[in-house]
Amino acid sequence: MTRFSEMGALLSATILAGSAVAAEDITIRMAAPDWGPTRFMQDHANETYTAPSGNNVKLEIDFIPWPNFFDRVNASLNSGEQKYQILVSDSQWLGTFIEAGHFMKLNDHIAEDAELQAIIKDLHPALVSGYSTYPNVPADKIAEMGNYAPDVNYYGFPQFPDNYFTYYRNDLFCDEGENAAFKEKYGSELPCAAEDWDSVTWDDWGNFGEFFTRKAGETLAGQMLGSDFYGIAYQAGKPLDFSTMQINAFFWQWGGGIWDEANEPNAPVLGVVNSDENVAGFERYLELLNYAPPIAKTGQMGIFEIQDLYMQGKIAAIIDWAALAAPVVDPATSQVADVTSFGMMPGNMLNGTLDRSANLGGQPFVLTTWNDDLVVAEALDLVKWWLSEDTQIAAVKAGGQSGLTSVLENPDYDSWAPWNATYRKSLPWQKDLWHVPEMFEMLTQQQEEFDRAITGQVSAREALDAVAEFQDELLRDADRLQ
Amino acid sequence: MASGFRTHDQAGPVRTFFAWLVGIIYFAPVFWIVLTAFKTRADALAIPPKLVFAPTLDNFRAVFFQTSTTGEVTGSGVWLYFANSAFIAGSSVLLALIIGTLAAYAFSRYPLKGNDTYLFVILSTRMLPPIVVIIPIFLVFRLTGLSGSYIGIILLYTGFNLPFSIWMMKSFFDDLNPEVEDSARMDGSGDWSVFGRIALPQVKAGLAATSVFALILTWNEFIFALLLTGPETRTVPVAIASTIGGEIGVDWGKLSAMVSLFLIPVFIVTFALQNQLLRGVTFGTVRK
Amino acid sequence: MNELKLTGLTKYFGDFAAVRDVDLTVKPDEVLCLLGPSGCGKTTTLRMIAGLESATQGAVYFGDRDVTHLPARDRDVAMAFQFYALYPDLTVGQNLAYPLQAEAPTPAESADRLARIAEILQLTEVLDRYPHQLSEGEKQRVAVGRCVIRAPNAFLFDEPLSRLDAKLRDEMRGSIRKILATLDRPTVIVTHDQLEAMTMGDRIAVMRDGKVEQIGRPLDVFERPANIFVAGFIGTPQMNLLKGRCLAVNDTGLEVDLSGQMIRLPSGPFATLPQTGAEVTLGFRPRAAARAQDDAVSLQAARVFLSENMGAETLVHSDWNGQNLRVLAHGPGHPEGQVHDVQVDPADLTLFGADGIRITRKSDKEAA
Amino acid sequence: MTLSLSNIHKRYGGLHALKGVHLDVPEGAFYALLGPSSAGKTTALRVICGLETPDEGAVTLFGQRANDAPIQGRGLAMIFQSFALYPHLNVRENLAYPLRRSGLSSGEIDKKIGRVAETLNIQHRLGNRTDQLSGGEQQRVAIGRALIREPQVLLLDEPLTNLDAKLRDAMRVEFKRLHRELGITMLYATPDQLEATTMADQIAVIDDGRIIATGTPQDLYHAPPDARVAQLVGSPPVNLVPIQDRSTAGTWLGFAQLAIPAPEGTVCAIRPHDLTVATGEADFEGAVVLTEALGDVSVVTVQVGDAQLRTVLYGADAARVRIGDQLPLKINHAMYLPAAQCAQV
Amino acid sequence: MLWPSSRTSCCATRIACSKPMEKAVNQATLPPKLPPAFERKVEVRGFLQWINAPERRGALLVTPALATLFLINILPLLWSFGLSFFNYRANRLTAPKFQGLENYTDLLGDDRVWERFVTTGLIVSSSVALQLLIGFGLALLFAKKFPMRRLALMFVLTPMMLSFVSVAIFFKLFYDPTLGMLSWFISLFTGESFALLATPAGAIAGIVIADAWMWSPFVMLLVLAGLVSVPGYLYEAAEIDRAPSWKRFRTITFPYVKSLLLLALLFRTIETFKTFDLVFLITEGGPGSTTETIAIYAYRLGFQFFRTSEASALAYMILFVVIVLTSIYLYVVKQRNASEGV
Repeated sequence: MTRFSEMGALLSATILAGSAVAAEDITIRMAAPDWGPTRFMQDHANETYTAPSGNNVKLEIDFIPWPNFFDRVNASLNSGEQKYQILVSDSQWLGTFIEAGHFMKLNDHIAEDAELQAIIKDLHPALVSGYSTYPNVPADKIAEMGNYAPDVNYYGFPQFPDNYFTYYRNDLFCDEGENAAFKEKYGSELPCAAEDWDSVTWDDWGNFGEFFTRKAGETLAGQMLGSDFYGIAYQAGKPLDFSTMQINAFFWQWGGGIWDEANEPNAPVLGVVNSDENVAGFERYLELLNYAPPIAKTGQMGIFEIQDLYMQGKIAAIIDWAALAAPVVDPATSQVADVTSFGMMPGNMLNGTLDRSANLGGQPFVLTTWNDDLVVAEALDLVKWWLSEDTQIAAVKAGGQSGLTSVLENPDYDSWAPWNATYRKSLPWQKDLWHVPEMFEMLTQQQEEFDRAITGQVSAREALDAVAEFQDELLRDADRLQ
Repeated sequence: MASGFRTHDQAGPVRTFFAWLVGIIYFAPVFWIVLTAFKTRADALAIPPKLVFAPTLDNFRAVFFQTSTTGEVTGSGVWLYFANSAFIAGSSVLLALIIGTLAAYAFSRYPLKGNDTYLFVILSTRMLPPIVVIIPIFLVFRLTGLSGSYIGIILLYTGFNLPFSIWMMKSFFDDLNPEVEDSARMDGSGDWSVFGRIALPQVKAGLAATSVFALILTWNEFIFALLLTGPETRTVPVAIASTIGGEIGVDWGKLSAMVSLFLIPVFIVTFALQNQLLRGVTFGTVRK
Repeated sequence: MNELKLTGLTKYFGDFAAVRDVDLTVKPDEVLCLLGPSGCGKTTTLRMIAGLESATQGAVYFGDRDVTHLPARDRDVAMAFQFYALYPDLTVGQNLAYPLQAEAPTPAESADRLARIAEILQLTEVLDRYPHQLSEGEKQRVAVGRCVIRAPNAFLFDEPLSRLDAKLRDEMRGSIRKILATLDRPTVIVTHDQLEAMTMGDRIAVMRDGKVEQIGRPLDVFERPANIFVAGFIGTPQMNLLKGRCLAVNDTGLEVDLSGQMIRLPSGPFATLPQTGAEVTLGFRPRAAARAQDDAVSLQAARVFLSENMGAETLVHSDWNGQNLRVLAHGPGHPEGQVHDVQVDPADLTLFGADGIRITRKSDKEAA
Repeated sequence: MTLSLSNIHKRYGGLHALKGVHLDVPEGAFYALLGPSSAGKTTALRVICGLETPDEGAVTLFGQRANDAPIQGRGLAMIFQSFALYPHLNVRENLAYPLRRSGLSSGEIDKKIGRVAETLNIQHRLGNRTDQLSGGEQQRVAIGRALIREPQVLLLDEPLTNLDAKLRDAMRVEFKRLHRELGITMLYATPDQLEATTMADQIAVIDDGRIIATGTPQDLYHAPPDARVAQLVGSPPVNLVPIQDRSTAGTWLGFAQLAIPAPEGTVCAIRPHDLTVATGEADFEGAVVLTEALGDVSVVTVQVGDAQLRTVLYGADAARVRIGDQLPLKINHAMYLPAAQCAQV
Repeated sequence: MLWPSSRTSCCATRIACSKPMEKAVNQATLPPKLPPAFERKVEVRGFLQWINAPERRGALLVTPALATLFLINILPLLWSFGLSFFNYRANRLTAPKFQGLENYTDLLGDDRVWERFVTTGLIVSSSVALQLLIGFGLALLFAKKFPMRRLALMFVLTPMMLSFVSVAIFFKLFYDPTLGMLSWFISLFTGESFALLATPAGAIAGIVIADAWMWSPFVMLLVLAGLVSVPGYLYEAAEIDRAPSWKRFRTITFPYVKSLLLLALLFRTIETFKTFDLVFLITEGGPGSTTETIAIYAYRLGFQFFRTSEASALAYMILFVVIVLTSIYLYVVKQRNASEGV
């Protein structure tokens, strides 16, 4: 096997050497999911990017359908085709590909480059933790270190930071009649303005769910309903990491958590993953699904399903990613474009504060290991361009999000998109899933168990016990647990 | 037959009615997809389903033209994918047809020792779930450096279409009267000339059927197209997949438009080749 | 037992008249052969009798019962099909017993009949085999057996021997005749082979273009063909048919000009006589020449151009004034290139009028 | 000899198709290869024309060894049982195909096609596809295609099998005529003894991969070398009667006494034509079990003891015979023939 | 008839007057000219001629195909066969370690693998059964001629021409309890929305319905071929023999369709065994893992868990099943072709 990979390396080295002779023309190829933020990056680079080195650098993005993005990237990396110089990686994939030798460790380059250090320091700590560090360093530690410390391993930069929050129908939540009825029943007001959501708890969320769940023929905001209407929805889907993303938030908010990879090999699984806190959080999560559309019962309520239902005017409020917000406020695709507002995700009272911990979304982009110095230098220049203030502002204006504190603190930031304020306020609460290579097995098994619980085959505790047992064994086998 | 007791080959009005009814019901989901191609998203997802709606061509426009984040037309949409599909499918089918026809002729006319074993192995490899062969194929591609290149994917599809081409063409050659070829030998033709001038022209329909079926299989192939092609070599099915799971989940209209567009040539070809259909879908093992 | 009667049976397929106005009666103990070239309507006639085809006009009677509008299953006829129509999934025994299920005889009788038929047709050995394991001859026998195991209103055979090779056909003709002799139901056989018709039928109905040209006992049809078509169709080698013109007709004789040679025939035997100057055709069988007596008509100076050795006999093809003569001779016959005279007894000559219809002889009545 | 085979063996896997075939076809002969199906007729023809290579033995053409000669150079043409017309070509193209490499100009080719088409009366069919032709027309195209190259030897593999009875009778005469007009050597394989005897001037009888007799049709009919050949030649088939008792005085058949003593290992063969109704003293009497009246001739089967004998009766005799009659019969001629190895078909 | 009968007499005259074709005279009188084969000595020399020799023709023609198949099909399989005896992960830099049959014993001892085989068997058997049932029914319906049958047939055949992805996506939409037509249709009667995929049985039904919809036309094609191959005279014979209609079906129709039905069963079993996209997109193996087929598991093993060598071993276990099924299939094909002459 080694012989072959050497041969491959030799082969590509010659090819690259060949291109290095004509140093002026350099193409940086990047693998990226086929969606708006990456399309923007391509268009914007075409229009504005000139390499400071004077070389003629071209960014060429290979757009790949998101549902198949992992398969393709995984295949490309492991097949040794060495096609990409940069690629977008979901944050939790970092360990897998770093340990396989595909992602480049950037510490040396960052150490030599003040500009890069500045960027790292300007990034939100949650993003540095989730998108860049392996082995993972938690956000609070990163923040303590001022984001940059030479003994932390840095790999990625935010290409598209993301978090989830509430989309709600202001025509319902601000409706006087509904408000009166709600107050009569629950004794509190419906949150109408975005700020009103800052104090919403899961109990309230449950009330909204119960309150707005209506049958066809009943009235809603004075209108007769032609079909059933549902109160609330959030991710409860088996594909990818859907359920996990939302359920993790419940774990954290209830004071539990997931296996702490930062404390490997001393962090236990048993008793943590199936802790009472986690069970309580998970039970709450399951309970609230009763007010969700019936698709929740199938374990197929993914981010797109709730988006679709919401856009079709079937749900009063949902929790979904910022990345999916643009079509919701676009009249061409959404029936509720004019009546949608955004607010923070509900939280749980934990130790006296309203905890809003949530699972970080979005993706970093990373450099691959087979590039020569020249390409690496140009790729890093490209990173710097992307994370420059101007580019970031343009990206945000085009519907994206930024991870740079300087941009987030721009007084106009909130006005560039209706959900920006909510995104910004949610950022500090973000934590991430594991990044170790065993992530996929853990995730797959966990999604399966969560799905069993969601579809009513097992209880919350049974599911979490099974998850804990599996993770314990797996991590022990992998020597990540003593 | 105008009248008489003979009824075994003509359907009565009741059976005709039911056959048509079932045909239409069976086709309804396909019809639904085609209809959706002309719908806005709201119409597409409307419940109860909308049969009357204001048709839009936006979905087709979205297929053929790429719009930038600001809404201008910046690219030519899936044209590259179509061109890739045509080139990759075309060359691999042609290659498989050439190599496969030669082999099929040999299997039919010059049986080797263990002829059936060869044929069996050839068919078996084709019966494997793609997911099972993909890992080793990766390793071979890694070894040969073919990954992501046109040659790689064309060779792969050629290898994929070969079993089909061989079995299919063999069934056609088996149907020929070998005396005709002997006759040509008597008339002064060498073996190659017999093959080219006598045998091949007689299986023209077979060549057409085989290439079309191989083309459909190749055209539809998704997983290898996704995994083993690069940005320049990607094909239509991957483009279809990118309408699923963008920032808007499934782009129902665009998906339907692409599926419908893709269906047109297949529908026409299938209609034309209805008599060869059975042979085609069973690798030539069932002829009549 | 009832006879089978067809009256004015006619079948149109669209505008095409497949069968025209056929009248036939088949007695209960009689075998009738429907003979004719392909497309003459014989099979359609058979299918109308069976009830597989409806009649456009006319009627089919079993005795006094009009069954014209009954479907096949209600007519109770047995039929052997040209392609045997064996049920592929049933054994020979099951195939044979198949039609008995509707007749529902006692099990003992069924078994008895099966055993008897199998015995007669020499199928006892293969009763447990499936059709695809049988030879062509065995399949044919099963088809016949499945037909004759019944006691129906009529037996119908569609080209029963056409799928067998020459040798087997020779053998089977005999066996089938023996079986037919035991049946006491009206039996109709369709065939295009005059040899089969001659050997198997009690009577022959020669058909052409949907019409019956002649019905009669085989030898009667052979000796007294109703017209040129029948004359040419029945008998092998084919009858010699020489075209000529009547030059003179009187009480003592006829003078016929055959390609320039004058032939004199006694007119006495003929019931009617052609007009002077009428076109006539003279026919005689190739074997007739071999038995000619002294007062024979002589066709002079025929030049032999081909001799076909047929074992004991030789078929000599000669050219006589531009007309083709076929003569069967015992032994080696005449060598090729030789010129010879062909003698034919006037009694062996058949005379056809300008309309192609045979001119009858006074002796016809006695013979019939 | 135009064509000869000596000690030809051919095996297909386990099947021994030809087991040492010797055959000499003189120039200009109309030579028939008569034998039942799968006797090896077709294989023999294919070995001659080079479509098969013999495992053993020599193929000699025009006096020279031709085992390895290329097919196209052997100067032979063949007409196949299935006619083997090129289905994708029309009649003209079919006829032109053998002339492809002849170096003739297209004008000359057209002329030749015209001439052949006229001779065979298919000139109005030249533009048709072959599947639009009747059986007889297809046969004529096959003949034309074989003859257009002016071969010195024409091989015919059961060319009449796929035609109906009437057409077969007519075609027999035409083949004979063709042979006479062209003066070429013809080797004609057939399972039908009538075709062989009526057309050929020499017959080789082949059975089970071996030539078991050669001779003129007369020879084989009147003096067959053994019982098997006697069975294969002549119609209705010969009556073979086992000999019950041999003595120097005569031969006892079980129902009739013959004066001439029979050699050991022989059976008595009586042609149906040689068995006639006795006008004078009868040799024996048989009970009629079957009559087949064919007009002016009848084939009558009589039962005598265990034996069933066929006889051919002419004219008046025939008309009188009924099943069950006792017929006085006379043996006009009988042959003693060695019993063949494979006696029954 | 070589010469038409109208010309018989004139031809006869020609022969009688011995006026043969000019050609014949020439040939008959000239000494025989040796055919070209005997004039030109053909020498066999050189590689091209060696390779072109008739006895090597078969091998020559087959070689390119076998070479391609070796590279694309056989070599990868052999490679993975080798790999299946090692411990290797595509996402680690560590070198593969030989471990004998451990992967196989691990897999055979793994309940999850057996569970997936059972699930696959359940889906395959119910889907194929449904396909046979519907396909048979369709074929009976379409066996006779009626106006525009070709078009009606095309309507039925179209599902087969769609890609798995589009079928899966749209069926998932049809099953959606809120936006789907199935739920809407059922709610017309019950007033409640209907979530088909919420239960394991429902999820399997959902997959089976989509698969059966797609592939029943295939069965129909085969059965139809059997039905039209039934000679009409057999039905006539049964009519004459006064067989009741169920008996006609059993003794005539069914025998002709039986072997094709068996072929359809096997072919569809093999194909359904491979089903990946359809299941993955409709249920992703859920609820829980109740619809996770062996193909999906193989995918997860190789692509998500990076247990490359274990995935190879599983691939070989699947290959074994496929080879068994394929052999049975070819055996049936052979039997059928052999007895075609009935």
